[in-house]
Amino acid sequence: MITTESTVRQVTLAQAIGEALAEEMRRDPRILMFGEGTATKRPDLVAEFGPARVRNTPLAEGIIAGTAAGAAATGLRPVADLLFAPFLCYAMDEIVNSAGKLRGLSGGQFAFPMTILAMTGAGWGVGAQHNHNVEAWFVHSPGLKVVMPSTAGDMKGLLKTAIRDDNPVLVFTDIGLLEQAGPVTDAAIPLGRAALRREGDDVTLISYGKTVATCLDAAARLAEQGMSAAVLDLRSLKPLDEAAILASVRRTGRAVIVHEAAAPCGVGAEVAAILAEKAFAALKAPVVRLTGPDAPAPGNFMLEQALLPSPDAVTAVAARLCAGPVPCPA
Amino acid sequence: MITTESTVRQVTLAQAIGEALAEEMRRDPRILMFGEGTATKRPDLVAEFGPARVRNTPLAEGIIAGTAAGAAATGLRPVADLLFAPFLCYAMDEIVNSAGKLRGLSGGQFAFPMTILAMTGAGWGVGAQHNHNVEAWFVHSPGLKVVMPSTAGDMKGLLKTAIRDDNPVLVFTDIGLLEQAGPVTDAAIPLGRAALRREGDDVTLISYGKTVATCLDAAARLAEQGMSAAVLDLRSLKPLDEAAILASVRRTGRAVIVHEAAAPCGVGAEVAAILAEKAFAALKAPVVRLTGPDAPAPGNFMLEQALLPSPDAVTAVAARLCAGPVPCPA
Amino acid sequence: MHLLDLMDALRRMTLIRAYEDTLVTLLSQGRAGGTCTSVGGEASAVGVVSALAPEDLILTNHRSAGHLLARGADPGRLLAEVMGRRDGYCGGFAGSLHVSARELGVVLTSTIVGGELGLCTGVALSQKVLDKPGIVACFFGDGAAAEGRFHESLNLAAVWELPVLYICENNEWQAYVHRRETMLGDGIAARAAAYGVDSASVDGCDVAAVFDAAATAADAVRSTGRPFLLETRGYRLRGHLEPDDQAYVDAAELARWRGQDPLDVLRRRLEEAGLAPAELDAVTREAEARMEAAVAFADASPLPDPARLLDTVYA
Amino acid sequence: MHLLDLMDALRRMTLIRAYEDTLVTLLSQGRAGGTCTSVGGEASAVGVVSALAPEDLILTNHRSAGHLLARGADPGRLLAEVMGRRDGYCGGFAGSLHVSARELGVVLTSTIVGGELGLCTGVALSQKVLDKPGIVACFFGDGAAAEGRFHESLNLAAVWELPVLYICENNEWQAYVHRRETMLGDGIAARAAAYGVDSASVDGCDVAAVFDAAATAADAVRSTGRPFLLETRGYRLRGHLEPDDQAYVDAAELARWRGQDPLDVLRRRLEEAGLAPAELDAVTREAEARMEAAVAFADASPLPDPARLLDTVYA
Ligand SMILES: Cc1ncc(C[n+]2csc(CCOP(=O)(O)OP(=O)(O)O)c2C)c(N)n1
Ligand SMILES: Cc1ncc(C[n+]2csc(CCOP(=O)(O)OP(=O)(O)O)c2C)c(N)n1
Ligand SMILES: [Mg+2]
Ligand SMILES: [Mg+2]
Repeated sequence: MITTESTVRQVTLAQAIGEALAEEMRRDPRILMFGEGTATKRPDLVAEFGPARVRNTPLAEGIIAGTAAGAAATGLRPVADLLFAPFLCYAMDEIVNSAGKLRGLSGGQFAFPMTILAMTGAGWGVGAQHNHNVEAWFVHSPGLKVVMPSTAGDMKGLLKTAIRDDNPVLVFTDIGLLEQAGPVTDAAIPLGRAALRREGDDVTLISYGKTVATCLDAAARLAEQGMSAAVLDLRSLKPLDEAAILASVRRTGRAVIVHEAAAPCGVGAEVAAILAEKAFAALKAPVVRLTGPDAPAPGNFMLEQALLPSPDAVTAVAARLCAGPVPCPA
Repeated sequence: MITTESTVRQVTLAQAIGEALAEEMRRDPRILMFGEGTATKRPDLVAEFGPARVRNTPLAEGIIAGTAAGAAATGLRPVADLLFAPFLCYAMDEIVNSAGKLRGLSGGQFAFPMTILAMTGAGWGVGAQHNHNVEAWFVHSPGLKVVMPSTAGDMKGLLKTAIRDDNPVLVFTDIGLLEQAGPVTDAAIPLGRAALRREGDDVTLISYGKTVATCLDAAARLAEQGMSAAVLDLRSLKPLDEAAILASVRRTGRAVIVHEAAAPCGVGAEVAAILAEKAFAALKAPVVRLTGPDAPAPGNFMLEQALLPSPDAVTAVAARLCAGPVPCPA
Repeated sequence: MHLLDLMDALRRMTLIRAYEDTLVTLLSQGRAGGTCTSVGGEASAVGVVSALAPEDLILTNHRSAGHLLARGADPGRLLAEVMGRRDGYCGGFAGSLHVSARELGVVLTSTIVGGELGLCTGVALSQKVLDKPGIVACFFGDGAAAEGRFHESLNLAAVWELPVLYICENNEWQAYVHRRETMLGDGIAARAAAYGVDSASVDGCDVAAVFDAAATAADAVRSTGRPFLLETRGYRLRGHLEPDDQAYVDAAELARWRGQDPLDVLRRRLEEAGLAPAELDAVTREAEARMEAAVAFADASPLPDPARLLDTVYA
Repeated sequence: MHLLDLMDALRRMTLIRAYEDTLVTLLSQGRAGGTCTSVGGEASAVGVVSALAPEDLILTNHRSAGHLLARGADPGRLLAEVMGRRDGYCGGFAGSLHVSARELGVVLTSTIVGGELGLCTGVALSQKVLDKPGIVACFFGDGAAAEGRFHESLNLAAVWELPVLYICENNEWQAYVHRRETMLGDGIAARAAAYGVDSASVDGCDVAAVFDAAATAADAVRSTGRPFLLETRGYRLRGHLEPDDQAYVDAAELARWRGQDPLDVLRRRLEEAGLAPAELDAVTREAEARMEAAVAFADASPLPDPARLLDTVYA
């Protein structure tokens, strides 16, 4: 199918990944992709680009990431699929100590244009060795970029940009969103820009991944109760769109931060810290985080779901913040 | 030498580690210790406890941590020395996916009483593959505990407690403090309690590791300028002493958080987020973080040192916060 | 060395097959989550586990149901665990991919491929240092053998003389990748020599052969205190993770291995030995009946309070 | 295949030794940081690197000065890097443990033991996919061979047919642990067979032997496009990280290997071949003079602006 920049179609987030990969590989012959089962699961890419550019690997995440880093340093633009976020644990050295640090340490001699894909989060109910949101680790590590889109369109556009970026970018796919459909185009979406999903004046709900929908749901309920909630989808966790965060919260004076990852040292902590420093004068109420528990995810769908931040909880917290100004300290 | 609980002696932080290990191994025959060069570097422990309990390992951090986890689950209380924090990258799976999660996933059938030692931070000038503060990663991971002492006494007391704890505890040694001497006793120090190093009324400087000294230095300068700064040493990063943080900041109304780790999603972000939620009404000024750069550490002592938070910078920021109240938002 | 009771083996293998078939049905009805079945691996599971002593400990991987049932796990409690119920072995929090059962000596089901290899050395170290009698059996796949932890684990076990019986269940598949795509050479056992570890390879479709090889290997570990690598050669007869249409599997290869279905191999042998088909069919019916009761048990077990998990994270 | 010019080899090896001696002196004067010297490894470095072509690429480990100098690195710029000066190969940010030099085809000095093994496959993949002529030489130690990445790297290189010449510089030490404490068996080369990779082992104190073995190995990689593992057997003649009194080293073993000092071995050979001692001494003086100039160069180079690092982190 021939598509143009302006064509808008509905595809699932899973399909959006495939489209982004195919379009970018078509554009740039230096892009290649590999992972455990990549060739098996993407026969269309193998057919179009050949087995040299779409590869199955042995079962060894460390060498997959390392091979991506080495290839990136020397002329290729690899995309490595590491499947599930917890498996990144086997590849931390290559991602953090090599890909993230060696550009700086080499005085800029080498760049690492590589993309790492990993699914993350609840939605599958198979437990904590598949479901663990660790995106904050990479936000905390130098030289890396991190995105986690909440829509098919963002996934496609951000993945395309990630592949074009000359730095290592981790692209997290919220597994709970894989089958969600949405409009996509062929345009790349810049990293580092949040998306304001809903305008609002009383409180800003800040989120990313599947909890963006939780916030939109909460915002609708708040509207019914007469409160106007903005919903900001961070999308890009590193770089983080500080300007968009500050603009909305300076307007509303209140913020609720929602994500599935555990609270301590998570992305929500970073957002709250930014607000406490740079939106302090505008804050009318405490900044509250609502997150997944600081516990391993249970291996059962119902138990897993029961522990996620709910629209009810977000609504209640936001309503409480809006209920009245906290007395200003002397 | 025979010591009693009440004996107070001056030893270096490095010696404090050795004392804690020896005293605990003497107390409990289930404790054993291993790592790359552990037996070579601790001949006194080998002499006292024998080669079965003090071991050199092959050069393979993953299996060292995994062996610790497996042994911990089945009756031993291992202490694994993984040398430098960046090397933890090779052991993330065993620490995070196994030791941290399997107690919860097993419904409490197995516990993981193990201690992991790693040096971290600036002070040696050998670059980012030895010097990288990643303690926040483990704060962000379930089932783990994390300490990072700033004195010889705390190192000894907290390491003893870590070894006695029935959970995996990561004990980070700030390499810049290894040769600092201080008083030690034989008493264990509970995890989860911060130490107020200096009382103060106008601003709280919150820190851990070597930047505690930076804060004490700043506090002295602030005192000269007529400002009273409290200095809180977190010591235990998980569990974090929320009560102590809140108590001091509710009193002073101002906080500057200082650490060597990068800012994004660091421990400072967590502290700021806690303050923005739970001390909001007491805050008189923005919460400011002063941290090491979000960049790989350069492999040269002078360059490395130049990038650390300085007493000057902490003093300046704290003075600015104390200078005047930020106007209260409508 | 005790002898394998082939009828008992058939009972266990049939129960495993019935268990996995039941799980697949429950899955298709939306009553259980995705799972990696051990279909095709029954002879390896029962052969090896039957050669272990009660005091031996087990670590295994995502395809662990066979090992657990061979070890005597109650299918009702196992199913309850997979369905997230309070009466499961882990109180319902582990699901199918992380089941451990202290009372059975099953320390770990690791879903991180290689996790079992990373922890087994420590379990064996406990046995050795605390002078406990049992050896440690560590089950892993041909795919896991490509992870660095395989290398680190065998090397450490060799150097520290740890009593680990490594069992590589080579079923020719690693999720959606054929083993041939991931290594040169024809098996994992040959890699043991590099570490100074003895090894053997056995037909993983023949439970008697597996039992003999495992008993010999376990004896070696017991008497020398040193590790041993046993490779059982079989085939993954169902897909990787249910549901899986196996469209990527070479049909001829699959058909060839279906002809070696471990249950059929054993049935044929028992028939040749003179057992009546009716006697063998009774085994199947018995297994089906046990599974029916197991489903009823699991269904009746309540979901745990999700919040209870939070109290269990720390000791 | 070209022949090794032994006088040229002596020059390079002597320069390496003089460089390391200089660094140790600077360290003792507080003018340079701690470093892992390549003393004892000069024949391995010069023998292997001399067998490489200019278009070949190199990845190495914390003991990389020998490889860099053998490759023609300017000792002044190398010293400047170690001393954190602006004219160093990496602008002063790498220090001694992470030097890379694009202009020399040195992609990486990894201080993470095993990092070079993790990245070399990717570099070789670039060479292969982009149809570039050079092969990839990856230097690592006997200690690194215990890391899982060794296993993963050799296996992937074998399966994907990547042109990597693996050089394991077995110097019997892994920081403060003797190799014998970390593995059974007597060397790393024997482990290659498990991956279907050819290997050879050579006396690492004899530069001519190393060169011949490396040239043969490099030819094999070039002609087959497949990996090869060459093990050079030598000894770490100085401590792990300066300063190090080597109190933990068996004195007799060290003395035995000192008798095999690669520089002495080569000098003896050249003397036997008729070269006058004066000619050989001139080489030493020449190296010392180069190092004097190098120190002056590095000393004169300014520290970089620390803040410039922040601009370099991202491309
Ligand atoms: C570290 C890690 N990487 C990848 C996966 C995804 N995965 C689960 S099972 C599997 C295949 C395992 O193959 P093998 O070890 O041969 O076991 P088998 O499934 O064939 O029994 C893969 C790739 C995982 N669970 N863990
Ligand atoms: C992943 C990792 N673990 C540990 C270290 C600390 N360390 C640096 S060099 C070294 C010994 C390396 O031994 P080997 O690979 O034989 O190289 P050699 O130093 O003998 O040349 C160790 C343990 C490290 N730098 N990286
Ligand atoms: Mg398999
Ligand atoms: Mg060595």
